[in-house]
Amino acid sequence: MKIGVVIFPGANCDADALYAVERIGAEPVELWHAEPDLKGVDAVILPGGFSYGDYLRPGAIARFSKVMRPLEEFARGGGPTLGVCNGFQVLTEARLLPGALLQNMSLRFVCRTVPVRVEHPDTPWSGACVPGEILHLPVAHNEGNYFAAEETIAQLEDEGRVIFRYLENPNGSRNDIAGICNAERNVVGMMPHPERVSDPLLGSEEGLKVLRSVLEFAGAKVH
Amino acid sequence: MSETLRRVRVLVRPKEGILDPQGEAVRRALPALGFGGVGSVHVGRLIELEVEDESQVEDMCRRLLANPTIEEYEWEVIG
Amino acid sequence: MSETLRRVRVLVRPKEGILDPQGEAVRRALPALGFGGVGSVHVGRLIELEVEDESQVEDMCRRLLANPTIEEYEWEVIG
Amino acid sequence: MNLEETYRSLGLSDAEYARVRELLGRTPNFLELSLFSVMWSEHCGYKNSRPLLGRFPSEGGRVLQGPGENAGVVEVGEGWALAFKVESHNHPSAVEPYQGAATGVGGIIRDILAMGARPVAVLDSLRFGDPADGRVRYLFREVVRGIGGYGNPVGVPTVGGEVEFAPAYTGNPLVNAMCVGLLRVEDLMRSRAVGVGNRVILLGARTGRDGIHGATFASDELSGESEARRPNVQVGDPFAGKVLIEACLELRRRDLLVALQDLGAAGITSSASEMAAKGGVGIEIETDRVPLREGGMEPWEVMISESQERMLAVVEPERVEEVLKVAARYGLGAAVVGRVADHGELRVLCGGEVAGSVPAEYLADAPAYEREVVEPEYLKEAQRLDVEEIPVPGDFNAVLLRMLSHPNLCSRRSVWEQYDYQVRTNTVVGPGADAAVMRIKGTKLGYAVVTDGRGKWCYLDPEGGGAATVAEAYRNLSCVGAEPVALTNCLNFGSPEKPAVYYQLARSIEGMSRACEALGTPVVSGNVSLYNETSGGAVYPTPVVGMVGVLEDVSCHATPGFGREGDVVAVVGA
Ligand SMILES: Nc1ncnc2c1ncn2[C@@H]1O[C@H](COP(=O)(O)OP(=O)(O)O)[C@@H](O)[C@H]1O
Repeated sequence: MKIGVVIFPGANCDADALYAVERIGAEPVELWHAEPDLKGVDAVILPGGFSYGDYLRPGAIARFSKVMRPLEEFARGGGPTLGVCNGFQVLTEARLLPGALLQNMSLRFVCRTVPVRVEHPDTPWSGACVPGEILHLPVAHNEGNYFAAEETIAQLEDEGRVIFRYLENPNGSRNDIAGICNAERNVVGMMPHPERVSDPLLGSEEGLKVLRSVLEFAGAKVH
Repeated sequence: MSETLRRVRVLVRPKEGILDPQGEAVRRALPALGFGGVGSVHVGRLIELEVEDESQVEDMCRRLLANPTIEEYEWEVIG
Repeated sequence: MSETLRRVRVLVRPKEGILDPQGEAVRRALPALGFGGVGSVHVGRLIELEVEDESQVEDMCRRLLANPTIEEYEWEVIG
Repeated sequence: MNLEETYRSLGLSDAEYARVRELLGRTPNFLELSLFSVMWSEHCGYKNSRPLLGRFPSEGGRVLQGPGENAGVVEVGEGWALAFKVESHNHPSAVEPYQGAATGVGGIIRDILAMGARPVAVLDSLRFGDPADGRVRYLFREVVRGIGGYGNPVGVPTVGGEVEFAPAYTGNPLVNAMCVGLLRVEDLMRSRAVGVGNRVILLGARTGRDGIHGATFASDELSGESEARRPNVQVGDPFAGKVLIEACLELRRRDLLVALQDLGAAGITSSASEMAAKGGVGIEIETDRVPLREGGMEPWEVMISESQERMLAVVEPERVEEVLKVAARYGLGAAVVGRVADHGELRVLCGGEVAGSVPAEYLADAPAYEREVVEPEYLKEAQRLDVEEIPVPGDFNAVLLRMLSHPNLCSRRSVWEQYDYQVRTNTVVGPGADAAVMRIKGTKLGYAVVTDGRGKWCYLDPEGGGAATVAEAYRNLSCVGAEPVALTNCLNFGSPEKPAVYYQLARSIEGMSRACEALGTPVVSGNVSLYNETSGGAVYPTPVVGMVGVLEDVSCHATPGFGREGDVVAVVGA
């Protein structure tokens, strides 16, 4: 299975995402932001970082990158797409996911490992988990405070689209939302970094479950 | 070319009812500095730019400078 | 109390000559969005607040709302 | 303004000006005088510390590059090496704490990049006054925000550091940042310009009037009065910094560079003259080819601007095209601004005319001042204290509680949670332990890194404190299971013109050197920050040591804290 990782000029978790993709036995493919070509990948990850310095608003400038045109087509066509941290911010700016990520309530950057509950395993990015399973995943962001209009939040809850929920909310997000999916359930955005929890030497590899899900989803052989 | 440039000022602010942690922080900090009698405080963005064609500004605001989910904007030509 | 509150708008921007990475990033992004003919772009902050005593505003700007080392500000009563 | 006032306002002494004239055999013009003034400043020229720094042992089996380059480099094994250095940004942080700290991190990262290494870890060593003081709390908060504000976006984890409070640092905080870079031994770059006819390329941000001491220059030769009020503060652009890192690493990987140097204090002047002096060649800079951020900049301003996020590269003419192409792919500014020449001079050209020209080696060779080392009175007083006279506390529990809540002993979590200490997934042990432990992907190897400083101890006993600082760093590395290898240091002191401070400096260096010799950890790089004073006097003499150790098998490391119930607790040592 080929998994593409989009590289924006200010991405800084791209190497980690590529590394994690390798760890699950998939083939990592670098997708340069300036090339409108997904190179035939089966799934796409928008990694964390500060795509354009996060100037103006995180993800605001990145969403207009050349790579985003084919990516939007891919996502709207049902292609498994995961946005992590800045990638989540880009997906909301691109309207592939509803809502927005505001500055943390503390007004501070926060880097911390927090318990996160998997609410719904019926997406390409959570299928390897059992409902209610608790993963310990790090967050590292300044704007992770998920916000959407009341109706939107209600709709997300009703339709089971809150995929990951904080047990200890690090940023003030509505309903402790850590990650959501689109109506078609193929596009997932999450603030915690599963790719960072990908090696027992660094403490745990719980995060790989999130990424392995896409292998199961694709029916590929799981390593 | 520069003769034809117009200066435009764009004000972007959190939409009504949207959480504004920065504004809230400023509001809370003021009394400690001895400033009493302050009501609401909102913090937004100021963008000043020079453009050749001011008919593009509306579009710039909608597509890039503001995020309509959380922000509202206004703009004017200032020079 | 709220009858006596005045609305004040404060504009804070990078001082002239001070690097403005945000403005620069926006300036460089615009052509890719199909917006040509853009000159300089500067990004600053907009603060809107309600105060009882507008004689305090100057002091608020200097001490809290702007960073006088690298930013300049202006303010006006808007309501 | 006459010439005499000019050189004085530029910070040159009468004797230094006389020396310039003697070296040149003529009267320098304003531009040339500017070049000397910035290169012969304490910051660039190490006038007061150079004679003392020679005392540091700098050789050892693993040392690939000792002092004299942008950073020291040691070998780890399996073809891997680490470049590291610590640098101060004390004065900028006192004026504008967020940007001062941010640009400090940016600056040290580029020093590491100049060695051809990928920056992989940052540590911050911070000192502030009493946190009961509102201004101190502001400085503290903003400095921490600034370090994260640069380090986080640029994608280099901040994995360690220290924070200490003492009234001696009120008004003059110490903000030291250390960076570690990882490289293949064969990729080691140096800053020596060679090859007459090679091109000089300026990479990165456009040049503005940042860091030009406009206020002192209010004279007729200089453009306009408005400049006089221009803020002398630099703003960091971590996004540009990130792009610069990736582009330079690619240029290095593709072997397109002859030499590389970051632009720090004194900007192009410092980088170009050092590159030329090291290579025994000349460099010509055409100031009208330098991409500018502001109109109307004079050649001297272009030459000494300290705009951030820039690097200078020497490139063979036939590679220029490719270098520019790589830069363009990253959206990075790049311009050919000059060439390597055989005349040994730093020559500034503007509009095809020579605006100034001086031998590069003179610029790089600031006069050095050696002073007498005399023991100050305060020491005798301080050391007279009889420990026996200190009353024994009645309630040790109360003492313990007070200690635990003391700003110098309480948890630093609220600081390091603002730093991304995990990005790049190599952090095995992050902040909060005795030292940070990092892995080298694809190998079993790891390394550990720590910073330590003991200002108060050095104040009370400069030599003992200097030795204790080195020993503490050494112990911290041992505690995580690393073999300490080498160190970098930043010497934060007051004015060396004061005999007491000069004594502190000399004796601290002596103490550090003796510890280094005893422990077998050479000094491979460092930085000196003098004149850390306010009206209240000098800061504590605070040498900060950043030490690096190696783990042959990174999975065998130790962490603090009691692991399991039933484990044996033992005390080791004297
Ligand atoms: N305290 C010190 N100990 C050892 N070497 C030092 C010390 N301070 C400075 N040096 C060395 O002197 C040289 C010049 O330092 P510096 O001016 O800080 O470097 P840069 O030109 O990169 O800013 C460097 O090679 C540095 O390693």
